Amino acid sequence: MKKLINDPADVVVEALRGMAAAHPDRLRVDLEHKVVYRKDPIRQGKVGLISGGGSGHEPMHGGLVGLGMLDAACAGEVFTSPVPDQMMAATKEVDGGAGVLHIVKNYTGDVMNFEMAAEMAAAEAGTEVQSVVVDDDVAVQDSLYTAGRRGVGTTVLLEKIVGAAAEEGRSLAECAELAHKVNGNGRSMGMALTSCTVPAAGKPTFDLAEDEMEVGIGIHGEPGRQRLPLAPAKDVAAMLVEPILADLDFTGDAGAIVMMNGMGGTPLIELYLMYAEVAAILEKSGVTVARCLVGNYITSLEMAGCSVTVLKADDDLVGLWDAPVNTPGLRWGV
Amino acid sequence: MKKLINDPADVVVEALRGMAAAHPDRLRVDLEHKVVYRKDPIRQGKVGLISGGGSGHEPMHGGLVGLGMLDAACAGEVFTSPVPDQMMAATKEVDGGAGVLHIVKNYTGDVMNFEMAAEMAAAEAGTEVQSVVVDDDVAVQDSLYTAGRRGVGTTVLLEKIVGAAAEEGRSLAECAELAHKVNGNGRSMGMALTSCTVPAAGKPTFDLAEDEMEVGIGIHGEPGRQRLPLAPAKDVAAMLVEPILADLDFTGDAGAIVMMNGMGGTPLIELYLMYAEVAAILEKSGVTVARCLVGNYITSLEMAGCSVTVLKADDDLVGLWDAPVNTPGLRWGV
Amino acid sequence: MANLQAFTSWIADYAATVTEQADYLTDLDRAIGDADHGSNMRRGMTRAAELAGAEEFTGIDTYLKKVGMILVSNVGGASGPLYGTFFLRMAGAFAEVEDAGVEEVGKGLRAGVEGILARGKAEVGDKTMYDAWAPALEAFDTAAGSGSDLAGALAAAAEAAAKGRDETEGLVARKGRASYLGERSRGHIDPGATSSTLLLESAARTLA
Amino acid sequence: MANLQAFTSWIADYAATVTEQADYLTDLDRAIGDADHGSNMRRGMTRAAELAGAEEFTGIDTYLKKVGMILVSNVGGASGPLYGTFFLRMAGAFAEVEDAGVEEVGKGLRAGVEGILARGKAEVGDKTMYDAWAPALEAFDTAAGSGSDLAGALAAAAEAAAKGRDETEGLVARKGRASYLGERSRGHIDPGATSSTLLLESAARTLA
Ligand SMILES: Nc1ncnc2c1ncn2[C@@H]1O[C@H](COP(=O)(O)OP(=O)(O)O)[C@@H](O)[C@H]1O
Ligand SMILES: Nc1ncnc2c1ncn2[C@@H]1O[C@H](COP(=O)(O)OP(=O)(O)O)[C@@H](O)[C@H]1O
Ligand SMILES: [Mg+2]
Ligand SMILES: [Mg+2]
Ligand SMILES: [Mg+2]
Ligand SMILES: [Mg+2]
Repeated sequence: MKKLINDPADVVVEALRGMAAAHPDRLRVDLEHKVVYRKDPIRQGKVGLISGGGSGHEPMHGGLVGLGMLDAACAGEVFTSPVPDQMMAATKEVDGGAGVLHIVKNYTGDVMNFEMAAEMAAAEAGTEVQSVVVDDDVAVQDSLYTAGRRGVGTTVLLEKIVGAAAEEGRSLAECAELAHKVNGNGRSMGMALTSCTVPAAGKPTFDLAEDEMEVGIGIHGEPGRQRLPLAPAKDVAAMLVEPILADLDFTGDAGAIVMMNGMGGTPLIELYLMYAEVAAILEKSGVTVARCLVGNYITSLEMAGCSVTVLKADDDLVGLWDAPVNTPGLRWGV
Repeated sequence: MKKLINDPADVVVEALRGMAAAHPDRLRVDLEHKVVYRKDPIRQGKVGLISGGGSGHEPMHGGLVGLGMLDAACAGEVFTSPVPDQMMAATKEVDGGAGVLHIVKNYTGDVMNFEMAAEMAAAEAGTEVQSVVVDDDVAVQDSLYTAGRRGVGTTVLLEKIVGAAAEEGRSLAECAELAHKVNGNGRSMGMALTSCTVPAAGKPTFDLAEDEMEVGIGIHGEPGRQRLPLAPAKDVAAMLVEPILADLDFTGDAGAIVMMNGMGGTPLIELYLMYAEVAAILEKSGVTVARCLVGNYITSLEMAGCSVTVLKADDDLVGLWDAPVNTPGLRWGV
Repeated sequence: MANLQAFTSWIADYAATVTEQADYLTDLDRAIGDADHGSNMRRGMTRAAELAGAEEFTGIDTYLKKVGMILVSNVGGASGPLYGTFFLRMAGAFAEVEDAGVEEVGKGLRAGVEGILARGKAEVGDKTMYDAWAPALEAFDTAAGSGSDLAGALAAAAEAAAKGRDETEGLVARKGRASYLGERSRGHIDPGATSSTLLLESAARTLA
Repeated sequence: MANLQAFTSWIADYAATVTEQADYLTDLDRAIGDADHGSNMRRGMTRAAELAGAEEFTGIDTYLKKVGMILVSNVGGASGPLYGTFFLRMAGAFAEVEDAGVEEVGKGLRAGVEGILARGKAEVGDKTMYDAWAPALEAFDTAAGSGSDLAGALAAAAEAAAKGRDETEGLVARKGRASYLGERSRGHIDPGATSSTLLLESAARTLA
C-alpha cells in the first residue's frame, strides 16, 4: 500500500489536523469529535447545515464547510459513516435557533447513524432537525425492496445550493424542500479505471486487469455494476451520460448544472478531456449547460476514474449556485 | 495504460477543448496554436504575462489564466515544451503596449524555445519581451557547469504574485524584477510514490517496487535523485522540508507562503495529512506560515506523490498574494 | 445460568474473535462491500471490552447497555447502529435479572434481533446479518421449547446461524452496500451474517 | 555529389528511421529523461518529410531551411530547437550550391553543429548529442583532408558518432534533463546522441 500516511489508524484525525493548520482563517476543527466547523459561530436565525460521512471523499465534506455552504461536517473513519455522537455534537453547535438540516447520503450506515443522531438530538436539546437523504446514482436500480440508490455527486451541488439558501435566510422547511428538489433533479453515474485501497485494509478493494474498467461504481471503492473492456474516453462519456439522460428529462429552459468529477487519482488533463466529450453529448441531446464544475469534488481515495452529475436547473437554482461561497474546496464571489 | 483518453496523439488538443467548454465565461482557447487566453482582450497599458510548458501539469498553466494571473498559457505536447510559434502568437496577442513577460521553467527545452520566440517576437513586431527563468528545485545541485535547477512549484506562486502586480499596473521592468525576486525567494522539493505514463509512450517512465519511493523528482515523471524505502508521512515531510530550509533562511517577519502540492494521483486526504507534518516542522524551525495552498497545482499526470514549496515573503508579496484572482485553478476575492 | 461475569466473558471472547477474524471479515466485505467490516468490528468490540471492562456494573442490563452505547459511539457504518441497537435492546430484557437462564437469554436475543429489524428493516433473504439471526432465534426457541438448557439452545442457535450465513452465498443482496452490486453480489457470503454467527458461537462458548 | 533530390531522400530516410526507432529512443529517454524523445523526433521528422516533400524548392538551402523551420515549429522540447537550429544553420552553407560535395557538406555540418552549440552550450563530456557530433565532425574533416570523397567522409563521421554515442553511457550528465539525475545518469546512453548518430548514418546512406 503506497500512501503518504503514518499509522493507518490515525489517517482521519491527522488529515483533519492538516485541514485545521491549512485553513485557520476559515475553519475550526474539533479533533475529538472529528467535526469541521466554520470558524465563526453560527449567525442567530440561520438554519444550520450539517453533512458528514465516511472519510476518503475529500474535499467532501470537510472541504465544503464555509460561508454559503456547510456549517459543519462530521468525518467518519475511511468509508465508514460517522457515529451519532458526532452529529449530535455538531447539531448542538450549529443550532442558531432556526433548526438544523442534516444532509445524508443514502447508505444504510449513514442513514441509520444520522437517524439515531436526529432522534437523540430531538430528545436531548429540543433542536428541530430535518433530514434529506441524497440518492442520485443511476447505476443502481431503484426499488422499494432494496436499499435504493446511492448518494453521490448531487450531494456536492446540493450542499452548495442549499448552503446559499440558508445563508440568505430561508427557513428550515424551505431549505429542506429545496434540498429534496435538488435531489429529485440530480442524477449521477461513475466509473473506475483502478480500485483504491482502504488504509486500514492495506490492499485494493478489487482487482482490475490492465484492459478492464468498472462501470457503475459508487464512491467507496466498491466494485461497480459491470466490468467492461477499457474503452476510449468518447465511449466512456456515453456510458456515463446516457443512463443519466434516460432517467430524467434535462431539457428545460434554465438548462443544467453539470459536474465532471474525478475519483481522486485521475489527473485534471483527463477530466477536461472527458468534459469535452460529455459536453458534446449533452449538446447533441438538447441539454444546455448553465454552469459546470470540472475537478475532484467527491472522490474515492486514490481511485482513478470519474463520475458525471447532471442537475436540472431553474432560475432559483442557478441564482443560488452563483451566490458567494467560501470553502477550501469551492470558492467564488468572495 | 489506463487513461480516460481517445488517441494518445490528441490528448492535449482534446483537453484544451474541454477547458474551452468548461470555462466559456473566462477563457478563450486557440486550438490551432494550443494557447489558452483570458476571455477579454488585454487592457491597454497592462503588462502581458505569458507562461507555458509541456502539458501534463494541470492546472498549470492553462488553468492559471485569468484575472490577476496569466494572460496566456502555451500548451506543449505532454512533457514537451511548446514551440516558439505558440509563444510568438501569444506574445503578439497579449501585448497591450506595456511589454510582455515570459515566465519560463528552467528546462533546456523550455528555455531554448522561449528564447527563440523572444528573439523572433522582438525582430518581428517590436514587442518588448522580458523573461524570467524559474529554477527553484533544491533536489538538483546548482552549478555553473550544468543545466542548473529545475523550475517547479515556485512557478505557481510566481504567476499569482506577478499576475497581481501586472494587474495593478506595474511596469514590465517592475514585474520582471518582482519575478526574479520571487524566484530567488522560493524553494521546492518533490517525491513520488509511483511513476506516471506519458500517453504517447504507453508505459510508465520508471518502475518502483511496492516498498520504494523516489525522492527529489521533478514534474516530468523523471526518476528522482534517490530511490529510498517507503517511509511514513512524518519522515517524508522531513526529507522534503529540510533541504529547503537548509538552502535559504525563511525566518523573516512576514513569514512564508507555503504550497503543499499533489503530483496528480495523490488524494487530498493525504495532502492534508502531509501538510500537518510540514506545518509542524516549519513551526519548530521558526518559520511562520503567512499563507498556504494545499492541493494539486503543478502535477505530473497521474503520478502519486507530492512536493513542498516555501516562498520567503514580505509585505509586498503577501499583499499581492491576497489580491483578487479568478482562474479555473485559483480563485479568490472575486 | 449466566451471570454478569459470564456476559463480560462473552464480550471479551467476541472482541478477541473479531480481532482474530478481522482480516477475514474485511475480505468478505471487500468482495461485495467496502472492505471495512473487519476493522469496524475490531474497533468497536475492542473498545467495548476495554471500556466496559474497566467499569463496575450492578447488573447484566446496565453492562449490556454500556456495550451497546460504546458500539453506537465507536463503530459507525451499518454495523455500528445494528450491533449497538442489538445490545441496547437486549439489555432491556435483563432488568433485575442476576442469573440468566434459557428463558431470559431467549428473550434477550429476541429483543436484540427486533432492534436489528427496526433499524435495518431487512427481511429473510435480503442477504444481511438477519439471515443468520432469523434461523438462530427459531432454533433457540425450538431447543428451549423441547427442554434444552441454555448451553443446548445457544449451540442450536449458533449452528442455525452458521447455516443461514452459508446460505447468504447464493443470494442476491437487497439491503446494505452489497445491494448496489445486483446479480454480482451472488456467490459471496455476507460479512455481517458471518460476524453475527461468530457472536452466537462466542455466546455458546461463554454464556452457559 | 549530393543534389536537392539527395537531400530530400536524406530527410525521408531519416523520418523513416526515427519512426522505426521511436520506441527505442523513447526507452532511452525513459531511463534518464522524460520518455518523449522518440515521439518528439517522429512527430517532427514525419512533418518535415511530409510538408517539405509537398513543396517545390529551388535549392538545397531553401529546402533545408524549411526542414529546420518545421522542426522548430513542431517538435518543442530540447530536440526541437537543437535539430531545428542545426538544419537552419546548415542551410546557410548551401547558398547557390546545386551539387554539394565533400567540402560543402563539411561546411554545412560544421555550421549546423555550431548552431547546436550556440543553442545548447554543451561541451564534450556533458552527455548530450554534442558528444556524437564533436567526434563526427573531426572524423569527417580528417577523412576529407586525407582525400576521402563525400561517401567516405560521411561513413567516417557516422562511425565516430556511434563511438561518441556509446561513450555517453559512462558519463554523468551535466546538461539537459539527465543532469537532474546526477550520478544516476551514468550507465545509460544519451537519447539525443543516438538520434544524431542515426541522422549521420542516414546521411551516409543517402547523400553520397
Ligand atoms: N438493512 C440492513 N439490515 C441488517 N443488516 C444489514 C443491513 N444493511 C447492512 N447490513 C449488514 O451490515 C454488514 C456490513 O457492515 P459494515 O461493513 O460494517 O458497514 P458498511 O456497509 O456501512 O460498510 C452487511 O454485511 C450486512 O450484514
Ligand atoms: N544543452 C544541450 N546541448 C545539446 N544537446 C542537448 C542539450 N540538452 C539536451 N540535449 C539533448 O536533447 C536530448 C533530449 O531531447 P528530448 O527528449 O527530445 O527533449 P526534452 O529533454 O526536452 O524532453 C538529450 O538526450 C540530449 O542529447
Ligand atoms: Mg463502510
Ligand atoms: Mg520532454
Ligand atoms: Mg463495509
Ligand atoms: Mg525527453
